[in-house]
Amino acid sequence: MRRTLEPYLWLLFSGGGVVAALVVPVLVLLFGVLMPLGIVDWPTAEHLRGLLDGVLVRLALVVVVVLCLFHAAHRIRHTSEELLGIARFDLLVAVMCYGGAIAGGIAAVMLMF
Amino acid sequence: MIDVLIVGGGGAGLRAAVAVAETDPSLKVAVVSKVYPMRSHTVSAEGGAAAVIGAGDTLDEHCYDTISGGDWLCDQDAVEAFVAEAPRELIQLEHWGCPWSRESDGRVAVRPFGGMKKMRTWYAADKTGFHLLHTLFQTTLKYQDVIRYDEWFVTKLVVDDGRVHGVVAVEIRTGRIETIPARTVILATGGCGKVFPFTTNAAIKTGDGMALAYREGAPLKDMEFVQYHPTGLPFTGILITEAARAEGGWLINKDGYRYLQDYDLGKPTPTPKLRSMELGPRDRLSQAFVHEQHKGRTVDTPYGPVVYLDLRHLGEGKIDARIPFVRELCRSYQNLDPATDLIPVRPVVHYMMGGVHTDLDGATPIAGLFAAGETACVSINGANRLGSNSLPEILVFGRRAGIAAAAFAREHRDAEPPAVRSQGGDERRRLERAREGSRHGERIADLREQMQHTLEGAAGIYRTGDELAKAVDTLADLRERAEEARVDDTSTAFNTELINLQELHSMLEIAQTVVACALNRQESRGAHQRTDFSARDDEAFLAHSLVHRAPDGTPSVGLLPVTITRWPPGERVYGRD
Amino acid sequence: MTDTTQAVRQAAGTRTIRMEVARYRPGQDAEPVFQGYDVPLMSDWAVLDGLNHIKDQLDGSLSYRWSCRMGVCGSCGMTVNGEARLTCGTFLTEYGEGPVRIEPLKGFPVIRDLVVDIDDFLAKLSSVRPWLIREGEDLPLTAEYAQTPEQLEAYKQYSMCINCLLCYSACPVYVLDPDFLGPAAIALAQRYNLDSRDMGDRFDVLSQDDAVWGCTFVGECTRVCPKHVDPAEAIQRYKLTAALRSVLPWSRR
Amino acid sequence: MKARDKVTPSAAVRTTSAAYRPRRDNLWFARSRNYTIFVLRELTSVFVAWSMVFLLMLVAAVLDGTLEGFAALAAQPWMIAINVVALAAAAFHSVTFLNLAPKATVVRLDGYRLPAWMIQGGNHSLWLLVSAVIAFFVLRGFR
Ligand SMILES: Cc1cc2nc3c(=O)[nH]c(=O)nc-3n(C[C@H](O)[C@H](O)[C@H](O)COP(=O)(O)OP(=O)(O)OC[C@H]3O[C@@H](n4cnc5c(N)ncnc54)[C@H](O)[C@@H]3O)c2cc1C
Ligand code: SF4
Ligand code: F3S
Ligand code: FES
Repeated sequence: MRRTLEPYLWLLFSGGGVVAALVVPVLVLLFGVLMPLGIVDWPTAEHLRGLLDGVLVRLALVVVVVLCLFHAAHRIRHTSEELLGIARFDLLVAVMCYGGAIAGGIAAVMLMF
Repeated sequence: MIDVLIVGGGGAGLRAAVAVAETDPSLKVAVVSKVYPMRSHTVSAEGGAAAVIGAGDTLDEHCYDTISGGDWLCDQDAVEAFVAEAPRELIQLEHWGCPWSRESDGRVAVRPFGGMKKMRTWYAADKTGFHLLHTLFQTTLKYQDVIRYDEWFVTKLVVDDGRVHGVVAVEIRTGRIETIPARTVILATGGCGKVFPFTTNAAIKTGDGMALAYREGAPLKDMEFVQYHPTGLPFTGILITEAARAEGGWLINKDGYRYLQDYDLGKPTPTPKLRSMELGPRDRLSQAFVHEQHKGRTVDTPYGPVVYLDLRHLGEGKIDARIPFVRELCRSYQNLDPATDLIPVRPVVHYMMGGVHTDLDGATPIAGLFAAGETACVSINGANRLGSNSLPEILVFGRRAGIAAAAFAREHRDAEPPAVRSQGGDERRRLERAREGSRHGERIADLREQMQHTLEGAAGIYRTGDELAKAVDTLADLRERAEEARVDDTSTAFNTELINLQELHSMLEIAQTVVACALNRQESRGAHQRTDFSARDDEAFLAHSLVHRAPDGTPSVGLLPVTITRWPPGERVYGRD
Repeated sequence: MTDTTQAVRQAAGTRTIRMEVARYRPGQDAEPVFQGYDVPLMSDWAVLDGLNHIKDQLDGSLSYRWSCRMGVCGSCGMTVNGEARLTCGTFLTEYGEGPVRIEPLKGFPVIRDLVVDIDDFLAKLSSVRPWLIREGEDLPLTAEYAQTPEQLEAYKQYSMCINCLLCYSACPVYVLDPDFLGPAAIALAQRYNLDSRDMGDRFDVLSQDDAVWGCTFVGECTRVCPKHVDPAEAIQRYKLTAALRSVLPWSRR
Repeated sequence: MKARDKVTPSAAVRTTSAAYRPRRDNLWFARSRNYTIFVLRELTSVFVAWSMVFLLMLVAAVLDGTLEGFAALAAQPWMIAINVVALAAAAFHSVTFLNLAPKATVVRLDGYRLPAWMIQGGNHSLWLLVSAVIAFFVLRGFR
């Protein structure tokens, strides 16, 4: 029987999809829209730092980043292949997409630990 | 060389194929079908399949219901074999995965059905035939050695010296004409409802198998017995299954009156009673409709007179649970909802009791040629088939024919005679000529329609000698004109017009036998009602009609005694006991 | 012209609808071309009735498949105004004044006019072993395997597939990559997987890049399915099953 | 070899015909509204990815003590524009993803499956809850 990596990728994709669905909108809403527009005040740097001091918070952030990036990588891989008809370059596309996600994950770890 | 070549991929054909594959895997089996097997007409059967299962029911009772339902024209040895083997066939289907509806304890559920005195009709919601056919088809996929000729149309049986040697068939998609040599051939091509204008039958039910056998000299049997189903939707002829009545539906006329009580079918009760009123046999219900029509108590519509089927009192819940497909069909094809509206219905041609004459193993008088399913007449249906007997019939006799053909093929391992090639060559030239097209002549559809109306007029629910005699002439004339029919399509690829023309020839051939048998039978029995001979006449006609093709191409009818074992002819009693 | 035809014409009055039908005659046309026909617009005519009128009265050379005319044989699927439909269950009046464009199902090779090649599907169907797999002794043919209504309900929906292939035609993944196992075949595999009587295992065919993992959950298969089979759901459910089985190797299903 | 290559149902007797194979339709996603919505749904993932980049930039700024600079950057009109679009995409992703979740997870109670709307309702409630908690910690925390 041929082995395939897809089940693992799909689990990461799905997990990422759930996480993204639950946390991304509120984060973008706060930091990307409301605060820059001045509708909500920026929290103090100390407050945010304080949050990041918690190991659990940092760990959670890394998980969120990794999963969401995998989610995006998986979808971008498939959609680009469907939209552009480049399925025959799947290996290359996959390496680029998941590679990007892994790089992002490593960056997150290096940043926070 | 193929050992067992099965023409037809419906329930009967596929059951035969599996039977051969299981009994002797060394034999080469092929299924030739003009449509992909899962498109065969078995797929449309709705109501259910009868077999004795529950406690409190006996084989003898099923026999009696079948024989009395068939107005004592059934061969009783055949009925006994059928009734005895039906339960194991339906259980076999269950073992293959058929999603039969169930009781809450996990056993198979049964429902009442017209003309059956006990609850013995197994069902898979109201898509019994659909589930049965797909289960069978998917099971045959397991037998990878069964060769399938999907979308191949058989145009001729190769018969030499009283023995079959194969078929000639067209691969529809390419137009390739091929002679397929075979040691045995099983015809499982289904019925021929399309010889009538208003029918529940699919477009493919054109009686090809009957015509193939008949042309080579095999006799057809009981062709005058055409079953009208009392409840078809006007215009489309879509069937509203008998299960709708079994679940408690009422037939009412334009005054809202349950008119069946006027026709010796019992007294109305609020809940359904077996073998009574709406659960009477199909022939009697359809005849009652005609009387209502004559009394002016039907409702006129653009598609002819109708009465109503009333399901409203069952309520949405029961309709959705038990007969969801009825609701789906009414909504998508008639634009009404049976939970709130009356369903207009009228009798519609549904089933052919007659067919290729066979013995209990499906063998025809031509050596090596077998027939099973609706295309055959064994005969268990006599003058009127009971609803839900046909699905078990195609299984029981499909299997029997398969086993018998396998045995025949094992015993006859001689080489093919030269006649195979020469007959194949002749047939190829005939078809190629037809494919050259013809710019003059009448359209196939017009000829077909005239044939259909001729049959409806002369061989409908009620018949008279005069009308039938006239129809003999009309059909002879139509046959000549059909030889000159106009053909637009000269292409080899998927030329459906060429196929339609072959089907028209088959139907005309069959139509002639129906009319000839009806004219010959000067009595009224079951589905055959003559206004000029309104009584049953056991003295002269407790016999099958057997029709041969005379050398000049016209049908010649004789009689064959009925086999009676334990049930002497009696009166058919419904609704009073 | 026969009586019925005349009656139909009369009932329709002068109302007609234009049907633009894709024609492809191998050897004659390099690619499909449209041919227009005017047919009577009857309130209870399906698109298929219109095609039958063309074939019977106007042009006998038009080719298409049909049989039951009651939405159960699955042969009359075509593309009607861009959408995959069963033509026997699609009323002409849905298209108002017309025109209605009839094309073959998308995603399949066209054999002739409106007829497409579906052999590929049949091969795929048999590859998923769509039959009941049992191990050990079979029951004798005197007793059925018990199955409660709840157990029946667990797979019933997936057993309703009529193999009409509208779902394949609507699925962009299949149209772009014919190797994709596709919605109906997977739904039918699930029909057996979820049957309480089945002991088979179809992981080897289903958990493949061009089987369940090829599906990107476009969901069109489910939307066009005339029998509410919901193949999209069948596929996503199997993805979960297969994924869990891959990470938890000891969990067989 | 694929399992399905071993299967040859009727290939033995099939002649291949000169069938017409339609060319790839490069604009397939524009052919129907549903396809377009599907593609848009998939493209939300680009913005999910962007959001992660943005989040990492924020974290970096907090850790480096350059939050001011980050705030100034985030207040650039083009930045706000990107984030407004990202917000819409993220919300679209949430709605579609949480609605589709019951397809893969069939929950059975008493033998009969839980209707989809219940699972969807649960998912959306969870979404609100998680959002509220995050907002609470970001804005107030337990000071
Ligand atoms: C609407 C409807 C509902 C019914 N409901 C019930 C019911 O509830 N209970 C019941 O018991 N019975 C019912 N019946 C009757 C029953 O369905 C049929 O009698 C039975 O299915 C016939 O099966 P068959 O295998 O003989 O033929 P079919 O299923 O009709 O198959 C015929 C096969 O022969 C092939 N064929 C035909 N001609 C050729 C040719 N020239 N070349 C190659 N192949 C050819 C076709 O492709 C097809 O595969 C119903 C019938 C109808 C019309
Ligand atoms: S899943 Fe639905 S659309 Fe697909 S083939 Fe089956 S019935 Fe047709
Ligand atoms: S449309 Fe196609 S991509 Fe999946 S959900 Fe249906 S199979
Ligand atoms: S003709 Fe059978 S499904 Fe339409």
